[in-house]
Amino acid sequence: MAEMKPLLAVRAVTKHFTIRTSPVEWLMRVSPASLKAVAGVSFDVARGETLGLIGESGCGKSTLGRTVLNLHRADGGSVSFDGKEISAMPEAEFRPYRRRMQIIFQDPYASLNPRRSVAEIVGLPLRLHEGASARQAEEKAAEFLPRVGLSPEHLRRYPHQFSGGQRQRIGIARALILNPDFVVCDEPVSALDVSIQAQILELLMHFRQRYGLTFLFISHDLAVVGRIADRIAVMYLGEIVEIGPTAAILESPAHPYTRALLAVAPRLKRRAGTERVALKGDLPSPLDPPKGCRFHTRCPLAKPICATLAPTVTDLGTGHSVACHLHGGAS
Amino acid sequence: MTDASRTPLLEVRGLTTIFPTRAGPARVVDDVSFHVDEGECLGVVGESGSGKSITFLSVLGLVRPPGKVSAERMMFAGQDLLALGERARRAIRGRDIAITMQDALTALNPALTVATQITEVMLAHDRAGSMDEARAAAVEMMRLVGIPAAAKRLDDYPHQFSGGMRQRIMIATALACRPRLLIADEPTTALDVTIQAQVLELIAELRRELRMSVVLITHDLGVVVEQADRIMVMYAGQVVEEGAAREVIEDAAHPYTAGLLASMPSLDTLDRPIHPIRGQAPMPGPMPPLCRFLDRCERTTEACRKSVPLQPIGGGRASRCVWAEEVAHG
Amino acid sequence: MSGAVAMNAGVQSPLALGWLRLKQNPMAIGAAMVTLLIVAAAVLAPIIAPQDPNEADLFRRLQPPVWLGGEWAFPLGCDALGRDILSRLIYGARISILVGALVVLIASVVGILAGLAAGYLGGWVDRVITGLVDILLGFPYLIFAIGLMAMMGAGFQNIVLALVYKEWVVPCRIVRGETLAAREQEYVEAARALGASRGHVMLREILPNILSPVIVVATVRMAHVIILEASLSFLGLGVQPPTASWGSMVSEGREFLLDAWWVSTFPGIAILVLVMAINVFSQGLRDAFDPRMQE
Amino acid sequence: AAGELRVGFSQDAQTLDPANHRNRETETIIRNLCDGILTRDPAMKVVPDLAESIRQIDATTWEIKVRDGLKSHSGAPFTAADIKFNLDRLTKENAMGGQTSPRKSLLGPVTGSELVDARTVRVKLSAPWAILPAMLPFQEMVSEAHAKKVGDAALATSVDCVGPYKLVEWRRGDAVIIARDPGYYGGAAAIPPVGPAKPDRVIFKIIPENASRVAALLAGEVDIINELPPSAIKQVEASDKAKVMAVNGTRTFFLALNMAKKPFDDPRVRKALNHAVDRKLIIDRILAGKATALNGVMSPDAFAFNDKLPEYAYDPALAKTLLAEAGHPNGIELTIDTTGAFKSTAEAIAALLARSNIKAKVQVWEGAVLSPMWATAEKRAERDAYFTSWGNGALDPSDIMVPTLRTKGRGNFAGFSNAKVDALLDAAETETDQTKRAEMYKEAQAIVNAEAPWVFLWLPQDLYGVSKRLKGWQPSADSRINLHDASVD
Amino acid sequence: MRLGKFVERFIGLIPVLFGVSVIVFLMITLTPGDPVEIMLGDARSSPEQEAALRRDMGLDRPIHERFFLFIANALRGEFGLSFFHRRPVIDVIGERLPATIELTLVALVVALAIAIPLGVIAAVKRNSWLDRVATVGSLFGVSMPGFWFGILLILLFSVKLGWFPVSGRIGFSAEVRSVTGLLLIDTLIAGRLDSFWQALRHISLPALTLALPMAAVLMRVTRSSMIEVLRADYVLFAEAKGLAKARVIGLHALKNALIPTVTVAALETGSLLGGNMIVETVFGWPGLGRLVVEAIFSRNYPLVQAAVLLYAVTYVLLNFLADLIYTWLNPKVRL
Ligand SMILES: Nc1ncnc2c1ncn2[C@@H]1O[C@H](COP(=O)(O)OP(=O)(O)OP(=O)(O)O)[C@@H](O)[C@H]1O
Ligand SMILES: Nc1ncnc2c1ncn2[C@@H]1O[C@H](COP(=O)(O)OP(=O)(O)OP(=O)(O)O)[C@@H](O)[C@H]1O
Ligand SMILES: [Mg+2]
Ligand SMILES: [Mg+2]
Repeated sequence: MAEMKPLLAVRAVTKHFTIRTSPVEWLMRVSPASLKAVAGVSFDVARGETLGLIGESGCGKSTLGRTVLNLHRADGGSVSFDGKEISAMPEAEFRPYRRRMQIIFQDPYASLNPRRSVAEIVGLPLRLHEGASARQAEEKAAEFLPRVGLSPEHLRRYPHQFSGGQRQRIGIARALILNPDFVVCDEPVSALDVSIQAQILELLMHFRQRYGLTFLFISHDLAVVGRIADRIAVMYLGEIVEIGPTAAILESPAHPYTRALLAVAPRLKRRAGTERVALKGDLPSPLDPPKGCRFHTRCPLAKPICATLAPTVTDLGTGHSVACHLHGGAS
Repeated sequence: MTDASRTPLLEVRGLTTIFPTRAGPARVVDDVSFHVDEGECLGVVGESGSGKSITFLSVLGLVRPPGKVSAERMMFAGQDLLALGERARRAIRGRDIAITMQDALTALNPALTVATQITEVMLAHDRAGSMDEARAAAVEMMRLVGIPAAAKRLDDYPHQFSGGMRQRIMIATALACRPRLLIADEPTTALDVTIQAQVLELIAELRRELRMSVVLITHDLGVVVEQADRIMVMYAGQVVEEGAAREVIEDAAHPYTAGLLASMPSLDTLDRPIHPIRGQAPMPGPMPPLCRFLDRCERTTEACRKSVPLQPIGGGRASRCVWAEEVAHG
Repeated sequence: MSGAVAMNAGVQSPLALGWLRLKQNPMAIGAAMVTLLIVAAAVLAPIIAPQDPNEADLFRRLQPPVWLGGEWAFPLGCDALGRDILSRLIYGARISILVGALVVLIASVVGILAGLAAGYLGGWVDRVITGLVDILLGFPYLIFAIGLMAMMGAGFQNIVLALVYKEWVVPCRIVRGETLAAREQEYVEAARALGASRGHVMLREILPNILSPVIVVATVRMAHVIILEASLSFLGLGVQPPTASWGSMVSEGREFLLDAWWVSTFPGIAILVLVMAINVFSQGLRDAFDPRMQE
Repeated sequence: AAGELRVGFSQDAQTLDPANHRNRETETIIRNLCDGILTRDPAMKVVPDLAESIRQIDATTWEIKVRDGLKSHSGAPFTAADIKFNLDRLTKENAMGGQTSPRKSLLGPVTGSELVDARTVRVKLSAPWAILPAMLPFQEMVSEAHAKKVGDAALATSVDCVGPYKLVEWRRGDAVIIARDPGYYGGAAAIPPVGPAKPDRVIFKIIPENASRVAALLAGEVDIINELPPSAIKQVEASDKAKVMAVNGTRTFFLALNMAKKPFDDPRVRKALNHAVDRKLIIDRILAGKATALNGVMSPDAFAFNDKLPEYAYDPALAKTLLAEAGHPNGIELTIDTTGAFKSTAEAIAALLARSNIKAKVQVWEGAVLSPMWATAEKRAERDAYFTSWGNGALDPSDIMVPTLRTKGRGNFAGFSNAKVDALLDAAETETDQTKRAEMYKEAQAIVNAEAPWVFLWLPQDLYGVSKRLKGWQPSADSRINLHDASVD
Repeated sequence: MRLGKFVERFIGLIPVLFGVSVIVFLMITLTPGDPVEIMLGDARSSPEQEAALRRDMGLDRPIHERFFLFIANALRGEFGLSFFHRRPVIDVIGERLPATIELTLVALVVALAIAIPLGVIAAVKRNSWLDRVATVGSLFGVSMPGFWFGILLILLFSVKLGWFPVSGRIGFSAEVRSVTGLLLIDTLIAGRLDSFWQALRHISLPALTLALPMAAVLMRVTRSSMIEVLRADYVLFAEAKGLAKARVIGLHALKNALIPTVTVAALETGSLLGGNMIVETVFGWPGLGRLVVEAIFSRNYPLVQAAVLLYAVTYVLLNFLADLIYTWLNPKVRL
């Protein structure tokens, strides 16, 4: 990627969810439990680049994506978009940015309002940001639909009349109709059948190419991310443990977690020597993350130091960095 | 791989399951025939709604009205399932043929302890004489599927376990009577990659250990290829292709299978561009007597505009395509 | 995409689909017809009522229905003051229906707004509203209504108010619950991501989705409110005389149940029929619009 | 049980302490437990009960001679001291554990009593009060020793006094169960037979709902029911188990007209209204004939009833003429205020008024709202007419005319104020010569009749449903249910 | 944790009860009408006597003072004297409460005993004639005005057939020592089967009148939640285990399906407690509902205030009880 000012710069962003305390606990002054869904994440996304974000369920991917879009307010750190710090902007001031930053959701069933027709769903951004009338919005939507592989005759239909793949196309149309600069794709294909998944991936890649879109592409499927991303960030329990160019991550993963992910990914042709090694155990609770390196409880290569000291980020060159005691010294 | 001359453990011919829909009766499972041999693992692949689950629920006699099941032949270990009464079929369920459901989160009863849910199978099928015996066996089973501190967790409720653990508990329940056939319906779909691998590993191990036959239902070809001996591909209620796992993957004989393979992003083929199958599977409902893959297929000709039977193409393989040979070698 | 052709053809909103399903339910349609018939009778009361409902003539006191030796001019007989029961029933329908409809309508509007605000805005708004709801729920309904009626005095307007003061809690609770659930839906998040205002999200995105359970419950509650009004009238807290209300007719007539059963039996049956029709209709609505919805 | 008598009764007792309530039904129940100093015979004549005799010593002193050998339920002797205790408790401020008896006002100017000897007690008054003997039957006497032992609060539920029955159990809201006191002296000598009560047990079973009370009678569950609704008469009479018994009541029904408001300030309008109501028809049709039409305030049974009052005959034509004379040729409009219980009767009146060009609307109120609303001239300024009644348990004009017709009386809803009537009432209050008193009251009644502050209506009979098995029981005009001699076979 | 939640519930109760107190106080003081007028009835009385009565009742104090006094006393569990009974309100209510509790409990049991089996059968045999009959029956149940239905029952079963007594709680030959105040239990404790039988006969009709609409509602709830649950994967899985039908329906399905039934039952029981004054009136049942209505009409403020507070406490406790039952039915539903 060219060295230029990044479109999106995320610096040490944290997002906590406080678990509501009961009145009794409040009386007894128990401080509310806090769930660190995102714990100090930093990365850049250059204009036109696609950053893949991968990790297990519950590791904080969606939260990160939403925090970047100010759908959650960051509790710490900062997010800058196009050179402007946006994470602290009041909603009114931020509103113009909304048309430039969009999101595509995972669940094609939940992300479309079942009571609104396609015309209303796809036309909503126009009405909100361009002050279009219902008619104008519908006309524009009709123009746009063919680009996502739907036809204008679908305008008057309702989401329940579409298949999952088609719904996802509607969601994409809604996100892209205002021609945004940056789109968070939160597992846009995870819920789809393989044959449809490929259609949607192709569509997204087409748009990226045609309009020079910048994506933050979230997925739990390495194969999908590997296919679409320029760079990949691997997330574990709210932290980014490894980030680097796609090829580097897939060819020479540095973090044991990345390696494990690669090892367990189903493959049609298993390469000799890559015996499947399943990771032990489940993802620990984010309410009470392990001390030291958060991965040490499941790490096959854990050393005593991993249990006590959090590793710092080591730059492995060519934009590849990792947070692991196996690489470089701990500070 | 099993000996072809032996009688199969489960043999089904002409299985058809019909649900009434608004549009008319839908043949959700349409004239499906297959067999599972002793000790074999049959992989069943197909996209969502293709009828994979219903096929095997039909075999178990668990399709609820208004669904209607019919078959020409349904033999299990020498017994004619079609001739059995409800009681006798219930006796087979859970004891000889067990199933793990698609979604462990919803398949375990949230209101009952794990102990109850595992022991009741054994008690119902007289595999345990007393509650104590059943509990001891349940602990054993839980240990077998890899649940730490099994004895202590016996009286916990499902929600106290993580997703992967619940999947294991469901497997433990299914295996409680040491069935001869385990139908594993998408055992990994609801799970995270790292957990997925653990569960697949577990099933493979148990299969070896208990010497049972397994039907592994999935929509992920990658999962099947590593586990299954044979693969059966379903599309829109029909079997479209069947054959030894390796061969099907390497040499698909049906355009749908080929399309699936081509559209699958795989870590091995990152350099190859993906080729999605266009369009989407037909909705359930009455279907014209045409090849069901017709409007998604790239090879469509006039010859496809009729109903196509599943034809053997040699080597124990079969395909429901007029162009089977060409597809396989083209 | 050809796939869509295979899907349900025709352009149908969920609402239209619901109507379609409703139209195929003969029970519900029958019930709707009965309800409409009663409403029509109420509306057209001055035209169709055979007699002046308030014209008393003590010489006709407790005159029996026509088939028990009464006369055709008073087909269902007369009450204790010699007034025509049929005419009073027809006029009385106005009260039952108006009270039922008005109470439920006002309560629904108030309840929906409060429920949306509580569910979507959360925080102190939620705390205040749920607090109020909890407090009102702590009151037994009838006692609350009786207390209010005692406070405000009898009369149509006051009945409506007395019932509304507690009735809004019902839709409010439902709407709040549904809003809490809808708030987590991705389509709400999508609207926010597009920069929609809170008002837009609440009224345009969430409201349409929670409306059908509210409507279903509203019909059930309407049946309930009609019985409540009748109960208040039964206790002597109803509308002012000579206006007839079904509940007060039952109440006045119960004294004569032993020798002039018709005085209170016909209004009793009228309540039963109307309430049943509304209940059947609401069940049809539920089946049509919200199959998963439970009472 | 043998000799068990059951009364289906419309209200539960509020308390069993005779000095601590103001409720007629409560008194009815207590009256079977405890005797009073005086009582009334079936002809409503006041006769001595616990007293042997009573006489007036001077204008403000009465002397009561108490019977000899009285024993309470518990066997304690009952003497003049007990009477004094009761009289003081009733009339002295804060005499009941810091509270004043709510019955104090029923004893008017009585200030207390003094003991003369064990059988004699004197009642002291602050002013002459002719109707003391008529008011004394309202007060039942409790045993002093018992009251002192259990304390004022406990008297509400625990009874020891001289009376035909003793308390067995009070199931609150459900029933009062009482049993014969074999040691009972036998009751008023003037009311034969004298002796202990006949039934072993009596149960007052509380059934507030009219229809249910009638049903209970017809089902044979109870032997007597009070407040039989007139509408049920036919039913009861048709039954082979029960019959109807009636007695002239003491409650006068009337339609008070707000004389301070136009057009009711005009006597012609008030007279027109009187002529416009067909009392006979309503009595006949709605009250099943069980009422007496009135032309004045007083019951025909009461002391000083004026039977010469001119009648306001039903005459719509005359009514219209009178209205026209008063300047209302097109009739008038008015609203009749009443409570739920009287709703349909009020509606019937309204319907009748219509025939004389009087458009009447009925407005139903709660009792608790209505009487305060009509209590003062300011509050009722906008009201027209009030359909109500006033009880006269004492059957003495003083008890009804003073509150309802004297200027500023508590029940003077019409706002009637006539100097002559006031003077007559005041004079009669202290007049000791009963003949003179009667004359004064009769004159007052005539004035009231002529002034027509009310539409005079009727005096309903009290109706009872009674099992045919019941013997030896008569209803009495003061609404008491005296079960002393009653029995069932 | 459980205990913590328990305590929490009770602390949460305080603002609700305070709110209820404020509202009931305001309601009743703003209500026109004068208890003194009612007390005095038809009689002459001097203004001094009225003033004395007013003072005795505490009605001469300014409103805010009365309010704080009421709250302060309520906190100490004192609710003053009932104006008309001239006894402590607590006593008066206490005497009536057992009758209402007994009636409510019996009605609840009857309702559940009708509703659950019918609801389950209707759900299992969906669209059968049995389902239809149950559905129509339940419609009747919810649509029937209770006051009218009660009178009809009396006419039929008491007057015409003479099977059940018209009113009251028990016959009067039986004198039963009050232990719990619930006659059905007290008679059993006393070993008096005849009295028990009497009490049972007395409670039958009112309980039925009260129970029927509730049974109708509960049946519908049970039916629909059962239908939903029968579709659940875990029921299918239970069948796949080869369990007996009775176990699948009676344990696997029912235990989950009862949750909404319990919720509605708690709500309905709350409204039964408060709403049964009509049934109590019709059947001469000496309960609290009737007392409270009379108290409202006679402006017996202390009694109304205390009774409404009692209802509120009961309501909250019932819901708490329902929560406890949930955790037993389905431990996933967290308290
Ligand atoms: N609104 C919220 N309140 C409290 N906790 C939350 C909230 N949203 C998310 N979390 C918690 O934050 C953590 C991260 O959630 P997030 O949805 O970002 O994970 P994810 O990586 O996107 O998972 P998935 O793959 O399942 O979508 C989880 O433990 C989740 O339970
Ligand atoms: N009760 C039913 N009534 C009508 N149609 C049904 C019913 N159950 C299943 N179907 C239909 O049968 C078809 C096959 O369903 P099945 O569950 O077997 O699919 P599947 O291949 O297992 O899909 P998935 O991968 O989503 O589990 C689907 O189209 C479904 O809509
Ligand atoms: Mg996510
Ligand atoms: Mg399936």
